Amino acid sequence: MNTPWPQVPALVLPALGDTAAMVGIVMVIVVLLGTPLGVLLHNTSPLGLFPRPAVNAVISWIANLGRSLPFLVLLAAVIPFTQFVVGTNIGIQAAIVPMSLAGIPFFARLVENAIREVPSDITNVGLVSGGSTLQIIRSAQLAEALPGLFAGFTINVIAMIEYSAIAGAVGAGGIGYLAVNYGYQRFDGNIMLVCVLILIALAQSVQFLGDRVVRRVSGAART
Amino acid sequence: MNTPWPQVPALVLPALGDTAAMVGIVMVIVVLLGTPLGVLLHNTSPLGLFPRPAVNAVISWIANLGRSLPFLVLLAAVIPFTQFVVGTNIGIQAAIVPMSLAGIPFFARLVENAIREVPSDITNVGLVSGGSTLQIIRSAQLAEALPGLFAGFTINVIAMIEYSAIAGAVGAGGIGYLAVNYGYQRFDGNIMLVCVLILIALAQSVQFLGDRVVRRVSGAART
Amino acid sequence: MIEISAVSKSYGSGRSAVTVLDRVSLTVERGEIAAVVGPSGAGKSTLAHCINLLVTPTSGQILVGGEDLTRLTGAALRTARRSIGTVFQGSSLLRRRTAAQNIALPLEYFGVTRAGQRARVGELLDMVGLADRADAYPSELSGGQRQRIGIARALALRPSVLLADEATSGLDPATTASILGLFKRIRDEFDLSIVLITHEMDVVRETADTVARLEGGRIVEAGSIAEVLTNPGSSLARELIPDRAHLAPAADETAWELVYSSAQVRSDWLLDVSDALNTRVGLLSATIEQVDGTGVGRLVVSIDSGLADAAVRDALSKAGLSGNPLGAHKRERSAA
Amino acid sequence: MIEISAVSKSYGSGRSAVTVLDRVSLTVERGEIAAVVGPSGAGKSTLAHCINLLVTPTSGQILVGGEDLTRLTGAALRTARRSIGTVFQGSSLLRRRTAAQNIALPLEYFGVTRAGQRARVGELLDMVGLADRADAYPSELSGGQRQRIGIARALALRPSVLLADEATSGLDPATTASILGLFKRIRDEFDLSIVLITHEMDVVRETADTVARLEGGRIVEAGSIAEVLTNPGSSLARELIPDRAHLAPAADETAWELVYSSAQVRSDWLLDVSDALNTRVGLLSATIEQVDGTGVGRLVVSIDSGLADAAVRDALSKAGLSGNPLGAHKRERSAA
Amino acid sequence: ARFTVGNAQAAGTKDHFGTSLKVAYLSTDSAQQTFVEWVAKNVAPAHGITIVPTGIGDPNTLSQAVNDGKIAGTEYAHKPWIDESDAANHWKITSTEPVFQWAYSIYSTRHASIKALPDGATIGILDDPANTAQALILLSRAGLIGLDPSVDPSKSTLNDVTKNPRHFVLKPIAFGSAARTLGDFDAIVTYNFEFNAAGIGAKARIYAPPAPRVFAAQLAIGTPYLKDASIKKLIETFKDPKVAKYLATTTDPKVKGQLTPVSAK
Ligand SMILES: Nc1ncnc2c1ncn2[C@@H]1O[C@H](COP(=O)(O)OP(=O)(O)OP(=O)(O)O)[C@@H](O)[C@H]1O
Ligand SMILES: Nc1ncnc2c1ncn2[C@@H]1O[C@H](COP(=O)(O)OP(=O)(O)OP(=O)(O)O)[C@@H](O)[C@H]1O
Ligand SMILES: [Mg+2]
Ligand SMILES: [Mg+2]
Repeated sequence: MNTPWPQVPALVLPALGDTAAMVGIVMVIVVLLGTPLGVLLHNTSPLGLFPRPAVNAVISWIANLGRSLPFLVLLAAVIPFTQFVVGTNIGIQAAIVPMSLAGIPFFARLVENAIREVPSDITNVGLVSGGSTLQIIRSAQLAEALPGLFAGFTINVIAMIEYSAIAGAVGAGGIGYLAVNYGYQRFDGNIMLVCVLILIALAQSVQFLGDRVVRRVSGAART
Repeated sequence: MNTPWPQVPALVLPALGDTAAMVGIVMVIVVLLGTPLGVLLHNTSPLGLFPRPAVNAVISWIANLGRSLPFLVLLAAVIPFTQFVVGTNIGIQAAIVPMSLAGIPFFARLVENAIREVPSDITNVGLVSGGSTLQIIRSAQLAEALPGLFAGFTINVIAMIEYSAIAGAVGAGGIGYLAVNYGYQRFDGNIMLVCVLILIALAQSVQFLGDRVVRRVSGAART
Repeated sequence: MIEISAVSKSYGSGRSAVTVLDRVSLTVERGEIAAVVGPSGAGKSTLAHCINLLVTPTSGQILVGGEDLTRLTGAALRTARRSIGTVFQGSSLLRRRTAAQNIALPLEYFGVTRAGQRARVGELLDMVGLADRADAYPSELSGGQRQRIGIARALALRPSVLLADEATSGLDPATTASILGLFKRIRDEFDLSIVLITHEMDVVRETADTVARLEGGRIVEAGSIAEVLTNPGSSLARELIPDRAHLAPAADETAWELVYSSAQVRSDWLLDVSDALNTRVGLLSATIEQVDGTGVGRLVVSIDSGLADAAVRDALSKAGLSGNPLGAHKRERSAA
Repeated sequence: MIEISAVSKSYGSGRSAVTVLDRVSLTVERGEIAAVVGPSGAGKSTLAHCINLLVTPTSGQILVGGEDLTRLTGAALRTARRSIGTVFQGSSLLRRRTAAQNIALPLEYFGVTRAGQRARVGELLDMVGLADRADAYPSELSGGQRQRIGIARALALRPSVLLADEATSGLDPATTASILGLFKRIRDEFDLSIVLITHEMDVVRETADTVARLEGGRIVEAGSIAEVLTNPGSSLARELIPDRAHLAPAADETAWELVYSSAQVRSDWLLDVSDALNTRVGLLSATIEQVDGTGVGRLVVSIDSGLADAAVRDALSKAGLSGNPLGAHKRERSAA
Repeated sequence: ARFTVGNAQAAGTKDHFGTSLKVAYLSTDSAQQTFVEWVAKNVAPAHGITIVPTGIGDPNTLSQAVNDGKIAGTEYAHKPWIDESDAANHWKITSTEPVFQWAYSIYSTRHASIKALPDGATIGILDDPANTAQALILLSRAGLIGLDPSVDPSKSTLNDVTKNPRHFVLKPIAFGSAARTLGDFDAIVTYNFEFNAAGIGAKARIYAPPAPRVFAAQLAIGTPYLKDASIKKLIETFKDPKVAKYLATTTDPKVKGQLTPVSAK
């Protein structure tokens, strides 16, 4: 029951749009909330700018929550929250909530890892230069960890495309779900092939762009 | 239709064992193969020890393949390969193949990111100390990036627990799948609760141990 | 301006504790350049880091401008830190910022406008002679260039205290001289207190007002430069005016080591001594210099072996010098 | 041993290209200690990195032990590199290895047994005076301690060529002397060729056999130390024996700057000159030293203003010195 | 583009499975699990075989295992799906015998009956082809829509809806999400078990006709093994009248109202 080729674009193009919308919106949320969470994770740790073991334990615990549940279980578990936030449990809006909840802690860990590698010499420069904690975080920690952050961002985008395939279950659609649904459940080789090719192309482009940015940022500025 | 509490351990304990087996075996494979892949990714790049743009493009492309497909699609697509490698398509063995295929490139990217942050001064020390490429990779790149590698490992273990929930569908079971199956599809609150608690505990322990190792490795050795 | 009283710092605890600073007390006045010298690992950098509070002392008190920094937090601590410029041993630049952006960092933190930053950074780049390297990244700079960027950054906010940890080691003599000139100029203009940690004794002699020697975490000698240098028994003086390889005396002569031990040595003392002993005193090696208007010096001279040591000492002492025969052990080079 | 011929190195390309080394040629013989000096950013480190091939020259050739390193690859290059010890400007230690493990790195690479490593590392730690810090991590070491670990690492494989890029800047005088003593000892024992990049002129005078001055990527002056120092016109000599702040001459006297311009200056030349001119020559500042058996010196003396310049020059020249009156411009301190 | 391994070499062996037969159920469905376990315990011994109930979560993996002779048989799928997947994957799996019927209904929490469904109501239907068809048949039997008569109803798709007088919006949803998203739809057409498990009972069931026979669950066997003696016994086991009686009379809440005896049409 392979879909005739002429019908493929009509199925695939909107799905591509859905994926772009989902991943795009989610990544904005993930970066906006995951970055501060990662910064807190690092800086409340014994190696950070303001070590607070208790706070660190709590934040770390919360961050792990989002990552420890299988996405489908998370999606089901947060339905009341999703309903509360976006007023519906189906469609792209409904997918964005659990995707963000899974993506934020994931990105937070990547941010934590990236800024942990900034030598303490550098934060010391920030301190003696009279920077406030926020200023030091911005200019000494985040800015110096930029290649690591971009690389983490790339990894995160690709993981979110993966999640969007699962989130398709709540009617959010998207190219990943199309691949699973048509390719896997409907045995429609054509659609599957197209979806897989698009997914690969998507991942390659994200990685390619990510790599270019990373190299650009780390290029001249290497020690 | 909640499973009575006394029956819960009989369901959960074997599942826990399955998860441990799956994730354990997969992580061994992932570390063994993902590390060299990540090392190659970094060192064939313009910032690496032996820049080879063409080789880098090819490796990067292959590494992205494994990450770009939704896991369920990957799992289906590699069935012949799985059959070839482990001689079956069901059970833990069958889950290990697609999980490794997804996990290896994921870890490779984390390895690449970690060793990119090693200052080139350090690899220069390796070069002038007369190290072979392999020796420099081992003692200057990997050893110096140890905290980043352990942190990446932690992230990877947690991601693999997530994948095991999906791979459970091929009859491999596991605690994540139990959560999805009983929690999501069968609405069995008791089992779901127990599974979720175990998954959280698992993620917390992995993270806790990971963090301790990371801090131990980076502790005294910080600049 | 900086009052350090009985500051100690230990790392680790219990049995494995290492005491890096041991009840160090030191005062640096407003407008004073205080050199801190001492062997590698003596605790000099640790002391500097106690002043800017990168390291919290285990005990003791440090007042900067009359304020106890350990009691400050948040904005107050930030303000206090802004009045302390720090040049790190080993520059520590942000690697993803250009030279100019590195210098601008404290200005940015302080909230200086873009235009204000540009102007001040331009000035500072000129001061350290790196106007042409403004847009280079640290990895594109030479070691000495990086160091100078670190110096410019420390001066950006016109601090009232400057901690210079080996700020000029690794700079060539001409650049060193220009940086030290800069330090003295801003000291004179802004009444800056400078803690100058260095291993270059020329720098100490030429720049510092006082000097303290740290050894194994304790201050073993301290005083004004001229005081120290004219004290014949001072081992710090010996370090400040190092031994030089001297020529061999003639067969019938003995090498004597002399030091200026008075502030009133006449410039023609050599003729005086020669006349008094009725011999020809020869110069085998010499370091003579004016420090704060006073002549200081250490020399090795050759004196007729036939003369009684006491007579020689007497003649020298009359001229304001003290001396001792080097005896049999002639040294080819004084390196060891 | 090291033959550098017409080596150039540029960064960037086209219009934005910067030439950092410009047709540099230099030969360092077996057993020779060759100092390379020059202002910050002159290209000294780049030159060192061309020798160990961390930087590939844009053009020119470098032979080490007769071999062109740029033609080597793989194991052969590795072997060649093992015969070149490099001390980096800024130490560069592996931060997750202890001091001892950092020193052991080249030994490990070479395949020395555990026991062999332990023994050699122990020796090297003793040589640099850090036996008690063997198990400290770089972050627990002082700047100078880190530097000494870098030196020990460079010597671990008993190289036949040593590139020491500011190996002793940041070390106190006593430690510097002991490290230089070590360099000379192994030079004598193993016929080591040493390229000594430094800004410390004392180090050059006391340690090096030859010296080359790099400026803007070119060698502007070079020669053996004694040659350079007794050349009155040499600006390198002026740098090697720096100006000192001198005392003010009396009202009826003029300050003259003198340099030893011959290898045969008698030690009692001051008396000779005083006698010849029938006046009392006074010492206002002086640096006199023995280098390779020759006396070298730069002084400022006071001479009666009534004497004709020509007469003074004549008397000086007879004594083997050359001199010029400093005239009206008296300098308080010579820092600027 | 999936291909098949393992089938040929297995086929040569007579009585490939012996007397201990793995019978798979879809592990996401507790009714099936209960049913197979009941058959294994109460019917199989009398037919001289041992049934080992085996839960597998993924339909394709399960079918692949049946095709490869790793599993003796299943009862989790209906004939249209088996035929479709056979064709797509070059599997050789035969539907031998209808075993039971899944109750399939229209649910709503917003409206009390199908009559009350407003003009333009949004109705959720399962998004895989066979279940889409089943929902369409159900909706047309209820007179809510009309289907193209020239198309085999068991293969009908959304394109075959010719009459839709009340302008319903038919929205595909994923298997497993019905109970969680019921509030977002005017009605959902799907298997009863999707709601029973979630505790949504008869109250929300606004239309419950007998399920179409064509969608009855089939005992599916790997074609090469059909002639095995043990497989014959397996087929006999499921044909046993005790099985139909159990389905009709059981009070086990895991089965009742979800699995029913095979329909007449
Ligand atoms: N990657 C690069 N791109 C552009 N210019 C560079 C680069 N690396 C170094 N330079 C420039 O090359 C010149 C020589 O640098 P080098 O490190 O060799 O100087 P140096 O003589 O060792 O100075 P120092 O005494 O300060 O260590 C400097 O002006 C430096 O700014
Ligand atoms: N974290 C630490 N743990 C243990 N010992 C330390 C630590 N940090 C520094 N030390 C030790 O403290 C001593 C003083 O170090 P410091 O850096 O203050 O020396 P310094 O006088 O600046 O030496 P240098 O001239 O070599 O820079 C050294 O012996 C060093 O090994
Ligand atoms: Mg120090
Ligand atoms: Mg240099």
